[in-house]
Amino acid sequence: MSERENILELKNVVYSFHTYGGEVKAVRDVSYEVRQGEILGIVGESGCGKSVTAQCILRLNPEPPGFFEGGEILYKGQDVLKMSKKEIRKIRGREIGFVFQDPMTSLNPTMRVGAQIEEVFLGRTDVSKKEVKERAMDIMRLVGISDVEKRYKQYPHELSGGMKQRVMIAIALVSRPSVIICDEPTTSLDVTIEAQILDLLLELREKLGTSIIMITHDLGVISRLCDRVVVMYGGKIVEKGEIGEIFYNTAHPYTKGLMQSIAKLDTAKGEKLKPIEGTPPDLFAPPKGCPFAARCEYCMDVCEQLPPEAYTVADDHTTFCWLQHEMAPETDLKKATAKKGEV
Amino acid sequence: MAELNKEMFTIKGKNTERMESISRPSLSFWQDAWRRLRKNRAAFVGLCIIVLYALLAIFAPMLSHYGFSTMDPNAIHAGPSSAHWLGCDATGRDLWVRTWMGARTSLTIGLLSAFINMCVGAVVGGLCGYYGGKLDMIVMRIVDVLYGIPSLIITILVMIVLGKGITCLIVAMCIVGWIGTCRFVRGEVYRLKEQDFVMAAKVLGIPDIVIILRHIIPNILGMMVTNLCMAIPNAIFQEAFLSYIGLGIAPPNCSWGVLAKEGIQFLRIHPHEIVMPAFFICTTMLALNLLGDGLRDAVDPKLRGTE
Amino acid sequence: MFKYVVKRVIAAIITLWALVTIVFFLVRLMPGDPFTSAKLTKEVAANMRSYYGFDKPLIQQYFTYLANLLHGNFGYSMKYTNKTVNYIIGQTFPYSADLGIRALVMAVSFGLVLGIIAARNRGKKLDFFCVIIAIIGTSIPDFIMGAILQYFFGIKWGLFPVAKYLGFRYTILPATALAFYTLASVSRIMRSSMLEVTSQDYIKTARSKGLSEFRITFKHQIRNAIMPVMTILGPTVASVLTGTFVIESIFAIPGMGKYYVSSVNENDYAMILGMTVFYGFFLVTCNLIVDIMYGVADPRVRIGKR
Amino acid sequence: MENENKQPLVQVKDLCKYFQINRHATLKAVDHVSFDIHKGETVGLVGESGCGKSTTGRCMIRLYEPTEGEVIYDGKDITKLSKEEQKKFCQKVQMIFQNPYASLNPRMTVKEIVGEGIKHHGLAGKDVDQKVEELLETVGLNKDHMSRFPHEFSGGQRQRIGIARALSVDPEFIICDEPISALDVSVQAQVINMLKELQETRELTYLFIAHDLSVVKYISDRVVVMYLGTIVETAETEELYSNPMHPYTKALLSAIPEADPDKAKSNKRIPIKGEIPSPINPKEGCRFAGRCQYATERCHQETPQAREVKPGHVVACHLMDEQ
Amino acid sequence: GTPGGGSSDGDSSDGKVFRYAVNTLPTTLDPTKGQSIGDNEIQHAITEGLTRNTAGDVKPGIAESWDESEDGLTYTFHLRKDAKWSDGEPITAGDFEYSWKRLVNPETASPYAFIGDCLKNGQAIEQGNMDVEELGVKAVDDNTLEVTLEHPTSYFLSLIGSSGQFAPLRQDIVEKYGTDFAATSEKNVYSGPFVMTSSEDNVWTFEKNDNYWDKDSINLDKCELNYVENTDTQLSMYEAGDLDYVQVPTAYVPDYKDKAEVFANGNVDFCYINSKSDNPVLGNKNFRLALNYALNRNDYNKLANADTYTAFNGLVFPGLQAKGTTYGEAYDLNSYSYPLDGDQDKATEYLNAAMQELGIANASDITVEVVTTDADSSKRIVETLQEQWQNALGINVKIRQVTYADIYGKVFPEHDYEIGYGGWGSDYDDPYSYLELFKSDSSYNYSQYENPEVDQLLAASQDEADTDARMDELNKAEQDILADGAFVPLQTRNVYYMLDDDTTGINFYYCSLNIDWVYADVNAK
Ligand SMILES: Nc1ncnc2c1ncn2[C@@H]1O[C@H](COP(=O)(O)OP(=O)(O)OP(=O)(O)O)[C@@H](O)[C@H]1O
Ligand SMILES: Nc1ncnc2c1ncn2[C@@H]1O[C@H](COP(=O)(O)OP(=O)(O)OP(=O)(O)O)[C@@H](O)[C@H]1O
Ligand SMILES: [Mg+2]
Ligand SMILES: [Mg+2]
Repeated sequence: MSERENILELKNVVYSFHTYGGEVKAVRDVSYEVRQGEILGIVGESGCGKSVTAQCILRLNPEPPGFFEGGEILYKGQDVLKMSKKEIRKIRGREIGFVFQDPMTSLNPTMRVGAQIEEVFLGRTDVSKKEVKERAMDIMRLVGISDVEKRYKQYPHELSGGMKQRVMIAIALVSRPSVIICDEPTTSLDVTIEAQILDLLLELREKLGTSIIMITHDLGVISRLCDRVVVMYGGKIVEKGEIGEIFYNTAHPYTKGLMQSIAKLDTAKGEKLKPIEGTPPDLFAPPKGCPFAARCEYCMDVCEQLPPEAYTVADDHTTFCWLQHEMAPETDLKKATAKKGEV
Repeated sequence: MAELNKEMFTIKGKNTERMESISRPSLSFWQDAWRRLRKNRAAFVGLCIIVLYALLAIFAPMLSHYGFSTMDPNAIHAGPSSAHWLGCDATGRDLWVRTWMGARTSLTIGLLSAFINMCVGAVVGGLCGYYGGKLDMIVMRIVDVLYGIPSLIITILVMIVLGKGITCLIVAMCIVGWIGTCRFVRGEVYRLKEQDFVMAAKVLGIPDIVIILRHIIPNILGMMVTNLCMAIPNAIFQEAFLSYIGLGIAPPNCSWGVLAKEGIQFLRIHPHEIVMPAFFICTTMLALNLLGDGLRDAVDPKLRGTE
Repeated sequence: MFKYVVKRVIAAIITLWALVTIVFFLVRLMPGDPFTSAKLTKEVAANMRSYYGFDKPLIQQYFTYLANLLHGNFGYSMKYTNKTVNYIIGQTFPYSADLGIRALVMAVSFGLVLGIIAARNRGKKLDFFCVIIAIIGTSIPDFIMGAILQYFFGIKWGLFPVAKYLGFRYTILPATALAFYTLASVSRIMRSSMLEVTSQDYIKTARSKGLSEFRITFKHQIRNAIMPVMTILGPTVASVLTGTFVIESIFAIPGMGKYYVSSVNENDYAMILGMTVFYGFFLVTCNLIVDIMYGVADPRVRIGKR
Repeated sequence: MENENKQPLVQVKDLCKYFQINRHATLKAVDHVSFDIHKGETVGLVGESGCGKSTTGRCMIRLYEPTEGEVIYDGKDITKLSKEEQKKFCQKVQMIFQNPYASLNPRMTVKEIVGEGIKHHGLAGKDVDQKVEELLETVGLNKDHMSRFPHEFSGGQRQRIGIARALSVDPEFIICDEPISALDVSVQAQVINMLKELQETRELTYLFIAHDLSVVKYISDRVVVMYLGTIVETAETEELYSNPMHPYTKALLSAIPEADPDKAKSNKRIPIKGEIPSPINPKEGCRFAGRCQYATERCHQETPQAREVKPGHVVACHLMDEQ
Repeated sequence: GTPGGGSSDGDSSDGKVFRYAVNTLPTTLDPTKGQSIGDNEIQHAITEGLTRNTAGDVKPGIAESWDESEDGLTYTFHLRKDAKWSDGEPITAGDFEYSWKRLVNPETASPYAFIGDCLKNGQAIEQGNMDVEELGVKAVDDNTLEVTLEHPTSYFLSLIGSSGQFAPLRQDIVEKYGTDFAATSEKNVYSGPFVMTSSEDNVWTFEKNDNYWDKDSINLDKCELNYVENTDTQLSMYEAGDLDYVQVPTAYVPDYKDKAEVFANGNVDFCYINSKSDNPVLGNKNFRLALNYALNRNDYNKLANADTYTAFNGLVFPGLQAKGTTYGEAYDLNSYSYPLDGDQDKATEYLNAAMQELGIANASDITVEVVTTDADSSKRIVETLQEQWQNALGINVKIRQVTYADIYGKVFPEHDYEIGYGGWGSDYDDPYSYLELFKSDSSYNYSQYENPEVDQLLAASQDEADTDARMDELNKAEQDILADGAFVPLQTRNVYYMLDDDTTGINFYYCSLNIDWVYADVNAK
């Protein structure tokens, strides 16, 4: 797997917002990479900085109040943060597509669906008007919209939620980008529709070879879709790696908690769920050490004082947890293979 | 970096205390709004201006030895001087005193009529929005008709009953003035009554009137205060217009509208007589508008989330 | 849509009828009499009253009035004795309308531009500047604004004619004076509406498509932001077109405002009623048109009401 | 089962709730729905968005007047209660809402929110504060939180406050309208555990509305599956999950994303074509016919009646007849 | 009319044009129904009576000559044969008979019908007690008109020369247009030196009437009357060269005194005192005198009127003609009236006397209310009165403002007031017009003043044929009224105006009209 080249790489990204109440450190030192043709899942609790990180890639966060404090975002080797506005515009839509969470509000209510898809080609001279329309219609068919001729002229409010999300995906896909970022694309949809959309994404990856970043907090979605997973908590990455590793060789207490807390179909009636007690940290005053320390059942003094180091647990499996430290006591999470590693 | 040692690596388990704790200090809605308002410099300046004017309106006339209606045949159209700080008007009355007497009238009219409008509008709008149906329809039709009646007729009719004066103006302005608030409140109530917390109260069997008073009104109060702030300038304006066409307050009392109307006649030869009332009207409007804008930001629920 | 319009029209007619009835009886409560002059003797006043049918029972007068109204006849003015109210409205309204439309066009176009500029530059100096202009615009009473414009631009600098309404050059000052307040409020509403729209998800979508800021503003923001402006337009149009008394007086424009105010002061019953009905009709129509326009601009409404 | 002999606590009989959109359009949010709930059990109500779950719940608690049919609580039709009984009913039956952000009045402190019902029903005399404190402790919060405002809490904490409010009047029946779907995964378990615990200690009866089928399976004794205003299938949980009969239920169950990569990727999904149709002026026939891969001519024309296929397993599908 | 695209400035193309402005709209152009000075000013130009009164100088108009009977009760007018209407028809005696009968006919409901009271049976017809045919006017033939009067009326010839109500009317035209008669400029025919060519858009234009018998005396080709409500705007327009004549707004007079000229327009302002009001102090003569003596009319005039009016302590406008000179010259007002500077001592004396009579201990227990319209100028005036009376007498003065329609429609006629600010301007050159206000049975006796002596003097003056003796009787009546303190005289009004240097021949008059531009001339530039 790792032979595939990295198409997108985030290195030590730090991003904050100025607000009335002070500075929100939304993203603190996040690094991950997306490889050609893979589906990367990002999970984490609400407010842990998943969306902000993803939007950093296309610099979609409102600035001000948002601002970069550091890091690099390399797209095909080029640093997005050093690009001019014009250069970034060329990447947006064309190289990297974005699908937002809420299809109800993410489409312009006063523009026809077709026009909104066509817009992606705006200002491009290499495709003719006719071609644009053809490609727009093709992509609509591809994402499973029937009656394309009719839908093309409709307004968003005339479509159902699933349909709208398909249009959103069509917009993201229409100019064949190498990466699409899906920010919780199915959260507001029904189970049956969700399943349809997920199948669609898988199919698209097959057909087009697009890399997909899938942001969600539903582990079910991750399981079904992803090749690799990044787990975030409190503005930081706590664990990342190949999906099997994360699920079956969990090395971080948060990831473990997360998986234990959900009710699965095979959870027995009498069996108690094991929730992660407590609430996520306040990003106005992020904890010094591990953000999860306060809720962690394995919490140690060091966790509260120092941010954990990265440990490579296995090939393509990194975790940020003091439990992997050689001095740490033996626990079910401590992996013999863990090596202190660079990010 | 501190040295790592073995002690630091003993598992002590969940910190049950910190887990559910909230680090930020507790702030009620109004405390929070006030904090935000204070941070908004323009709005704060606006607030200061209003307070300053209100204080001057109360105390300035008391501290001057000129009466507000004392005429001086030797000071007709006198320009600003150390004796008369803002000069004198066509009958030699001291404009400093008159300006602040006028401020009393204008601010009273503005505040009271805006306040009454707010209350009436809130009650009617609240009932319409909450109960909807026939009541709503009838009230909305009445509102349509009220809108059509020329305000001058209303003012004159009220004048007959109450005689000229502040009361008359306030009442006249309130007869149709509540409509705006009514519409606004109605819309808000309509929106709020579908909210889950209202449902929850209903489920608990709380009576409607308590729901309106405890659950709905407090939630639109912030917007209403903002509206109030924006409505005061309107009332002051309307008073000025009515004064302009001679339906203002009874002489020899004055208001900023009256002063402006008297002053504008001398625009070319004694500009000081218009500059001052115009300045005070404008700055008051400015201050109230800034304050209103600031308040809107301060109470806007949408902005709360971003903090 | 058609049905909707018909329904609205019927509601409007009922509203107008209620308006006429209320105003008809209200004006009779006003003190004094339409026939007043220092020199009017009692006998003459009595003659005039019977001439205008005021000696008949009030209710009979009311039905007579309604009957005339159905024929579009507002009757004779009691002050300008040999002119009909219809004639006076026909003579004066075009001026008020002309002035009003100019002012409105000016107010809306500049207001929108100002609002857009301010919103695009939120928090910067330009924004502050636009906001201040807007607030000043809403802070100066029109009689002061009119007089000042007239004094400086007309008299002192001689750039524009002082008064009257004889050609384009004449319209500039009064239209500006009249436009200012509306301009300011339009720009303020537009600004906040633009800001509201800016935080909407679909703007982020547009941005993610790689569109230029220019296109985002024009294609995505403005059309959505303009709705709240349109809601205030209905009443504003009516009030701008008919409520121009002060400006008309200052600039000697032969419009309707003067008659509107003086008819009330002089108890010219026929005129008050006529003007009120006309005004009411106007208000209702403007609101209707705005509603329909709203539908055109926002497809959600268009479909919903069909 | 033991429940069968007893008189059910709540009986929903032929309940309909139509919303008149305009003169020509009627939205049939709930259309002839019948089911029973026995004392002490948890009934899960699942279905896709807009299928009328909340509306059913709201009719059962008198937030909506039913268009047709009746809801019988403890032997009495709830629409025909006297004033006194009404107050009693308000105390006996409570609701927990979906959106923890919208269901707490932002201008009231936690103490006021939780204490309101207690005061109204006069349940604690003067010791309202103490009772509130107890309730908060029950839901895992402490008295420091009493004077705080909802916006200072996280979603999970808010939902627990909502539960405390519902519990404040000592109810016996609680309608949980998607109490966890707006919550974070890790927090959902807190709420579910709490609901289960409370049921045991307080002998509560639940109607648990949700669309997360795994959770419903975990918490419910019986499950009612709704589709577009109608009930398509009702059965004991185990029975339903192991032996779904209605094509819709089957598809629905297969669509559940399992949080286990190996299973999730190997599972075969039964695809459902298309989207949920609109409940406005629904056509005659089976509501699911348009999306059903087994649909026959008959399905399009005739509305299927609910039939007890097995004891306690009721299905409304024409396919059942043919078997 | 649609706005825009105008042409008005052109002095050159239109010949001699005179442009001026008024700030009240003419109410009607039907001469019979005219009721304001503005109406009459227009009628003066577009109609021609039997005589033409130019600033008090009465010359033959349509009547070439006339005979007056011994007793002063019958006039026989001989109409000129070349008098024509603007449409070329001859003007006949019948036109006058028709017009005058229309004036007094109750069915016409002319607001100015009372001006026909001087004609025999005029008042009775107006009150509906007699048939119109009984009116003392008769066309003997086309060119002879015989007029019978109720009383000897010395000012009759002057009156019919300056009041549009006495202009001839064409029955066929009036009946043709019915209620629309004179509604627009085309729905009318003109007997005067000018015809009206347009009345649209608040501009009234008049052009020389080619059929006018004396058209050679007329210099102007055109006159343009603008309605400009705002007097400041009028001034601005004058200064911008858009007007040839402007009245200086009162506020600006002090600063324009050097540039402006002045004339007195015959208006006398005063306060009515309702002697029979509910407030007993006003029934007390001493109190009324106290009010009068307390007022420093010179100071008052400075404060209230910026010194632009003339402080006045009488009732009859002093500019009226009397005894071969003016009324003001003939009788020395200051010898029998209150001093213009007031007299504080006397005022206190009268007040004390009044309080003694009324049994009031403190002046501050007395409150009087002054009613006025909501006009700006009136407001300043009553504010000043309030200030002065409160300071000088220590009484309380309240102000009540009502609408114009209210004050003359209800407050004054129904005597619903205590003190009321008002004024009077005469339609004819005779003191009786002013003094009638205090005649006990007069319709205008708003103050409910009753003095048999005054009544008797006024009645006697009506039948007195000797004009000088009559004048003395009238003056005696004025003295009596003043001695009773029946009202509070305040001022006579002046009009300050500016006239373009090139314009000449404008006349001003103090009865029934102010500006008379019929003989105006404009020098070519
Ligand atoms: N425009 C903004 N201004 C201020 N703070 C912001 C802004 N956008 C995001 N934040 C803050 O950044 C933090 C991370 O937000 P983000 O949207 O990335 O969370 P998330 O992981 O996507 O959560 P969710 O699952 O709810 O979408 C949050 O605490 C949020 O309050
Ligand atoms: N007050 C109302 N007026 C009109 N239509 C309504 C009203 N309440 C609900 N509906 C409609 O009734 C249908 C059923 O709504 P309901 O809220 O019961 O669905 P639900 O199953 O709870 O969906 P969700 O899972 O989204 O909560 C929907 O189509 C909804 O639009
Ligand atoms: Mg997010
Ligand atoms: Mg629901």
